[in-house]
Amino acid sequence: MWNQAQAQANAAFAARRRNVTVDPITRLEGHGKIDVFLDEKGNVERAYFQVPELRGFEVFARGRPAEEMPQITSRICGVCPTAHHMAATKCLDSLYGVKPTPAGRKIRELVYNTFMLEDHALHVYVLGGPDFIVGPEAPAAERNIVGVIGKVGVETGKRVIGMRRRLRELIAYFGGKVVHPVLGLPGGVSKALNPADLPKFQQLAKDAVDFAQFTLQVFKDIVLKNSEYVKLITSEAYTHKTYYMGMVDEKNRVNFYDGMLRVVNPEGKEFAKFPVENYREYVAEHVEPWSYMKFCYLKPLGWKGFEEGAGTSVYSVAPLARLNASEGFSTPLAQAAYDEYFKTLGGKPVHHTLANHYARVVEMIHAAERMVELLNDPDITSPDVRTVPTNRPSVGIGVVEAPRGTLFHHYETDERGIIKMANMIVATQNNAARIAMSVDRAAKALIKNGQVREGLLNKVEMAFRAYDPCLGCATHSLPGHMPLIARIYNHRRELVGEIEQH
Amino acid sequence: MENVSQKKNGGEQPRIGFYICHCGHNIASMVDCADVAKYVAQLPGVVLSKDYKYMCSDPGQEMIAKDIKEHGLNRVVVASCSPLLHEHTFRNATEKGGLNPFYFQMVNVREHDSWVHTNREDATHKAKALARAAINRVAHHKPLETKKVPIHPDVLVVGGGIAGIHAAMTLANAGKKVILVEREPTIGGHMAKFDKTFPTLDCAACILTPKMSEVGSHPNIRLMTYSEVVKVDGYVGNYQVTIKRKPRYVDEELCIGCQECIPACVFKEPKFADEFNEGLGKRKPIYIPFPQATPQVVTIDPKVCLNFNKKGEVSNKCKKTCVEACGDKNAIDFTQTEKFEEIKVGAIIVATGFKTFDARRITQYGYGIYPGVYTSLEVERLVNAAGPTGGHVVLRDGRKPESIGIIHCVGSRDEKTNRWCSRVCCMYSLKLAHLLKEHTGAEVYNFYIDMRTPGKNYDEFYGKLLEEGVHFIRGRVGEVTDWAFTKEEEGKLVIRVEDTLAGYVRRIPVDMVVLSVGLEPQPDAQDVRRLFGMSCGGEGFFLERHPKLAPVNTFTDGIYLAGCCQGPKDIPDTVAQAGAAAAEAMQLIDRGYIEQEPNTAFILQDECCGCKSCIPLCPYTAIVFDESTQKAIINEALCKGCGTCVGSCPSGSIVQNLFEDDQIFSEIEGVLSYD
Amino acid sequence: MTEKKWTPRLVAFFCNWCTYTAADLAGVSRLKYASNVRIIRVMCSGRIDPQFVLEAFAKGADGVLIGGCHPNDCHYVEGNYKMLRRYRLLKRMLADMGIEPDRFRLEWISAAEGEKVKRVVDEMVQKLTALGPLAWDKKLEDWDREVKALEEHVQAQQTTKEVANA
Amino acid sequence: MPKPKVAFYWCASCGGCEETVVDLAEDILGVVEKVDIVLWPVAMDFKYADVRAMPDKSIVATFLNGAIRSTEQEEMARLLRRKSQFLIAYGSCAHTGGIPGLANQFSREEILNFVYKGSPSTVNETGTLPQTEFEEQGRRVHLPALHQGVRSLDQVVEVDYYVPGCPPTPNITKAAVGALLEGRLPAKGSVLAPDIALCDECPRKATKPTNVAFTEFVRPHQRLLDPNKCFLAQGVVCMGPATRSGCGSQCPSGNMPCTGCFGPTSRVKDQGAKMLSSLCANIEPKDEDGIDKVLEGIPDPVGTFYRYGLPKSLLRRKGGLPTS
Repeated sequence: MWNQAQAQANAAFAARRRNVTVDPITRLEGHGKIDVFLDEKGNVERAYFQVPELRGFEVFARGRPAEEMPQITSRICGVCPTAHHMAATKCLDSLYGVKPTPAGRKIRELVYNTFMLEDHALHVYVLGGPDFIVGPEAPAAERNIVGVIGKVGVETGKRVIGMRRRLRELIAYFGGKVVHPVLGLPGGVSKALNPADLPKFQQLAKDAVDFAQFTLQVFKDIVLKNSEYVKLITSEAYTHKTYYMGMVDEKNRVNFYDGMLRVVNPEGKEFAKFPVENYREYVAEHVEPWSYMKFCYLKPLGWKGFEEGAGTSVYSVAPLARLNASEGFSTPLAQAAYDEYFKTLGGKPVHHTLANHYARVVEMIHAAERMVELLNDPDITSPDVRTVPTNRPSVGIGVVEAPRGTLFHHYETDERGIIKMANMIVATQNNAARIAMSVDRAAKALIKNGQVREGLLNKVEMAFRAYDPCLGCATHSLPGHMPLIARIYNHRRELVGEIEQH
Repeated sequence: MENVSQKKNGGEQPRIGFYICHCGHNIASMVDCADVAKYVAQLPGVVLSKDYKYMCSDPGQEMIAKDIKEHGLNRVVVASCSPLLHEHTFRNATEKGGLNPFYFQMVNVREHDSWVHTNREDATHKAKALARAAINRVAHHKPLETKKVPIHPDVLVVGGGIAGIHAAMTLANAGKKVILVEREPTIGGHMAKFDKTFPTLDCAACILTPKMSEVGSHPNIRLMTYSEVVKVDGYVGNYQVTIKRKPRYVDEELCIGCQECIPACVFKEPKFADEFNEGLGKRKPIYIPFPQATPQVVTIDPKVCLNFNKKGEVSNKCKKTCVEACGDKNAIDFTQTEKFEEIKVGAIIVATGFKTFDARRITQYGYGIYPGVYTSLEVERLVNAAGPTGGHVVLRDGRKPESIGIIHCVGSRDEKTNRWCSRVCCMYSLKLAHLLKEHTGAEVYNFYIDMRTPGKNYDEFYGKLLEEGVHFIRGRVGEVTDWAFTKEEEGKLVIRVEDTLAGYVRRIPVDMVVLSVGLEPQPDAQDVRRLFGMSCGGEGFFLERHPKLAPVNTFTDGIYLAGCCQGPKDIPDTVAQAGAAAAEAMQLIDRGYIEQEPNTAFILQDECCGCKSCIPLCPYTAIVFDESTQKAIINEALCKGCGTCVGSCPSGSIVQNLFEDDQIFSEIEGVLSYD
Repeated sequence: MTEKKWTPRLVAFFCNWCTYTAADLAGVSRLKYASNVRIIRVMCSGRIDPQFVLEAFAKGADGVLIGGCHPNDCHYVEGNYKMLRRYRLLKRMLADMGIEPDRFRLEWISAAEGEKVKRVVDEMVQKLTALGPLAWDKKLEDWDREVKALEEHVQAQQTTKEVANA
Repeated sequence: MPKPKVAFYWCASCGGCEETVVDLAEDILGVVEKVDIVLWPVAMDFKYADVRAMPDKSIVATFLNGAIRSTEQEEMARLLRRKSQFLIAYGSCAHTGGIPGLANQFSREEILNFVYKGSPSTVNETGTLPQTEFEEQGRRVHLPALHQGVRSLDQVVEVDYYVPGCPPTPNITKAAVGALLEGRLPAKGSVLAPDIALCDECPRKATKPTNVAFTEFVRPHQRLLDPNKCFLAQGVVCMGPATRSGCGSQCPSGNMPCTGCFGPTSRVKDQGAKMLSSLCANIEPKDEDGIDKVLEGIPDPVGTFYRYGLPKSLLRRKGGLPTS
């Protein structure tokens, strides 16, 4: 303790001489940390992107009854609880070797697509979107939901908020709660859809499709019509050539809830396609001593470091990756948007990180369309929502496409269904290496000859926000949004600067 | 949001007075009382802290009352003996001082400390911890009202032996209504079987039977023979007792006891073992146990009566000559069935007596093997003029015994059977020795371990026997055998014993062996104990509340003990104890009401969520669900204050007076705060 | 206490009718047993709230003993069964929390069994002595030191900051 | 007159509490007008420097969610404590430790060793573990040490009020904010939710019999659950009777039992002990084997009864774990 205080005090004095702002409250929880080291010339030698915390859900899941996992693991992240809830629930199906009833499966899918839509909407309008809608150079205090409302008008603001509310009401209808729902059980769901409530939700689904298309329009008008933004999106600073992974159906079309995993190489050619049960043959996690976040890579290629291009084993997930790894959507409007997307961005695969925003909006359309399909399916109101498992549990693996990418749950239990081992690989971990590369890239681009250009962190954080990184998921510890702190050390390894962004 | 029950009374600051009692040397010898007082003095809220020789003495109690006034105390803690002994004493003292009596807490530093520990430092340390707990606790005490519950004035006496008879008579003569329940067809118990009683040798019948008929005719006594208590509900002052009335197939109201039915029975001769005569005599299926039986009502034994089949159902196979004999009295009623009757009483006296030791258990004494071996009780009947032999002492083979050996302590003072001394055997053995010599002129040998003759004129009686030429051999008999070594032993029973005075083993040949069997608890003592919520001592006799200060009380208020069910004793002691039990019952009833410990539970109505978890937990169905408020409520009148619902309420919405959560929590903290 | 050599702390919850009375009997009979036990009286073992047991451990008890009437002997009919049922699960839960089974015991002791009070207490004290201190209260104190440490650290920081800004 | 300043901040939490604040939906605009939000990392950019620069007690109310597991969180908690008139523990984690508090049954080492070495998808031949200080060609990189165990907010700083729930529901959040703005405040230290257990507002209350005697405990997946009948009446463990109401019994409305996130009532020190007591007392068998058979239905008492409250329970943490 004392030494840290000393270090900080010294840092304070050192920094004041170079009059770089120094923040005395250091290493704030919830910060991603960046340590940038300069060479003699004052150029970036190495930048470390760190995630400073860990909660260890895998360990304290031990001894818990497996059926509690959907509720326990949803607490890994309150931004995407439904993703963890659903992955865990599917993991229980596999654990108990039980097939959900048609209604059970479809309710899950309905809830899941609804969640995808509202979560994407949250990101577009509240978390990541403001960078574009309000503008990356706008004062920080305006780059938020209130700023967005100012830009797009209160009516639109109300529409966004209203739609999210209605979408979340549907989740709450089945899940009891919208944050940390409770519907998931092996073999189906806990609650059926009362036919009397069907029309209400069918109306919602229709409105959702309109809303998604409206959102696409907003994105086109504000972002794509603005050549500055397009330049930014396609700029080198935000471009990385890596592998991409996503879940696809039998026709290689994007599926959020179920299917095989498909990986394409930086040229967009299929590298692998495998059932989720084999994930350990394709995905591995690499440990670096300077971060609590583990870095995923393609196991057959081995860990090649933070490299891109031909020699890389780094892959990426999330909307950008899903679109790259698939060959389209099963629904018409989404398919159309999919084609337009690649046309706009110059063909497959798209390597521009910031294109995630665009891809996200395309996915919103698909999610909404799936809602309509599912709510028009006669099975959806069947009271037969669950098969009671009878098999002896042992091992289960469940995977879904979370808004932020592929999410793996893997449990092993005793014969009573008590967890002996739990392993999770979370969306953002798949992106971790690529995020670290973005940081390094941004730092190198923006720090020259010891001059720390203003807006460094704006730009860096924009890269982050494009991934919509959920470090809460990543280390099963931090919340969805990630404030940043960067420290600059000179070649004598002295702290010369420290910059925060929240 | 803080719940009402957690609030201190009026928010006043506690001003605690602490007193530790030396109890002469009982506490002071093992606990440094002054040191404890010094320690307590500096605890928060303590205004004064004293040690004193005898807190329960008048000066001690007055000191408390005086201090309360002078020092404005509002809480009192006394460290002395067990609260079960003196809690009330000190509550009263607290009340005398003008405080609510429940602003008092007691610390048990005698039974739980000074008497059970050997290291003065540790014992003192423990006393401090216990005191600390009480100081913590008493701060959370609240003023409470004791409930006054009216008492039902009638008394139930269970058991119609001399104890029950005397207790019943005492109460009845004092004007109390008594219900006397006896499971046999007649009252009288063991005493009715005795011939003469030591040391005065007046005949048992002469002193007992008048009392029996008095009981039978007493306006205040309702006699229920051939009946058993099967269920006891309620609590002190208000017991509901269910009594099973076994069918005797004779209407007690109509039968006048003329007994004409007995000779009329289709069985010309008595041929069934007669319980009253210990099976030495015979009776008929319709019988009266003995001439002075009370009530004077015959009984029909369905096990042997021809009018019943094996299953005990009426078969009507019999000519029913008895019914003819009874004629228009119509007393005989084969349709009678088992009946259950519920009575209400305020107090209960348990006088269920004893059972004699089963001599078969000591095989080497040959009872049940050699016809010449008798138990003392059998001999009581043999020497009794009304007995099976009309008072002539003849052996089973009809011979008159010329030599008799009386073996003491059969089933008493014996590691292998019963460890306790049965107290009466020495004396009745002497009595039998006297009677047998008188009846037969035989040589009588007494084989004893120690001769125990405490009691008025007892030892004198022993002296008299010594002069009568009865032989006394000191030593526990090894065996009784018919294996003759010598001529004169042939055809005799040989008693082999080590004469510990002479210092060698002797073989005494006799015609008759009398086994002075000891006294044991009734075989069903455990069931009876549970029935009345009493405790049993290790040997199985019912446990009195306190061996000295409450010898006839049990741990259940309103239930008292009399006679040998509490432990072996002779007739004088039994009668004295029966009187004492009657007096205890009377002082309870004459008070008219009982003060109930206000440790009942109540449900916080605003806080109860109506989960109903508590309702099935109450053994007295005191908790009900109020549909209008959708909450549970406790009927205070039914609540007995066990606190089970309190410990189980998942939202902590039930409070038990005197045992509130925070009172116990503070006590826990107290016992653990060492320093 | 600190310089005094450690001895176990045993907290006992006894029901008024059987076990507490048995402890009185043990006293009247002048039986001698370990002085480590601290008896807390409740009317019935059914009143014993698992919170009491946890509180006792949390406040530094090395062991907790519960005494009630024998089956079928409960003065309140079935209170002792209620406690037995809680005991079965509570014991398992305590094990999950790292408290050895020997530290928590339930015994049926009738009013006549003063001897058993002595036996059970002595046995338990012996076992606790073998197990050594549980000292949950100390553990929590140690653990909370890091909070105190930080408090100081933040104070220290404040001062350095003031210096820095001066 | 200036609008009252309000701050939202999280410590070790999942972000679900922040989502709830966002879920105030339309009302958020209302709130935004009434108050001046000075810190809300999930949706607004601010510099901590600004907060630090504020005079002490200049923030009317800070809603802090998340448990406390490291010095960083403690530092921030202390800063906000100093700057705020009212510090409100918001959500289960801050209130009672939350689900991350279940980690109090394990040691930091167990966690590190599994995550970085044991987990089946980790490839780590060199056995590398994250280092609090790591040096590479003279470049020193620091990571904060993970701390032993999880604490509720009030185990670290003084807390004025609690808003329970995982996450708190919008309605009680609104009520709490309202109470603050209008100064309608109960006694300090109060939990801003009804002090009565969940059954009070549970629509299934009427279906609970008065003579429930458990012959088995059913785990939710083992049987189809009646959507209208009291869970306890179905033999399913429901924490409702031991848990504060105020959530509108959301989980039962999703046809799953309450797991206790609102925490105990003010009259209870240890939610788990109380629920255990009530459930066990109502078991039918009287013999040990029979009782144990029934109790097999509760394989994980700690996880069942302290799902959200282990750090705030009487024992707080498994014994025998390292304390620093």
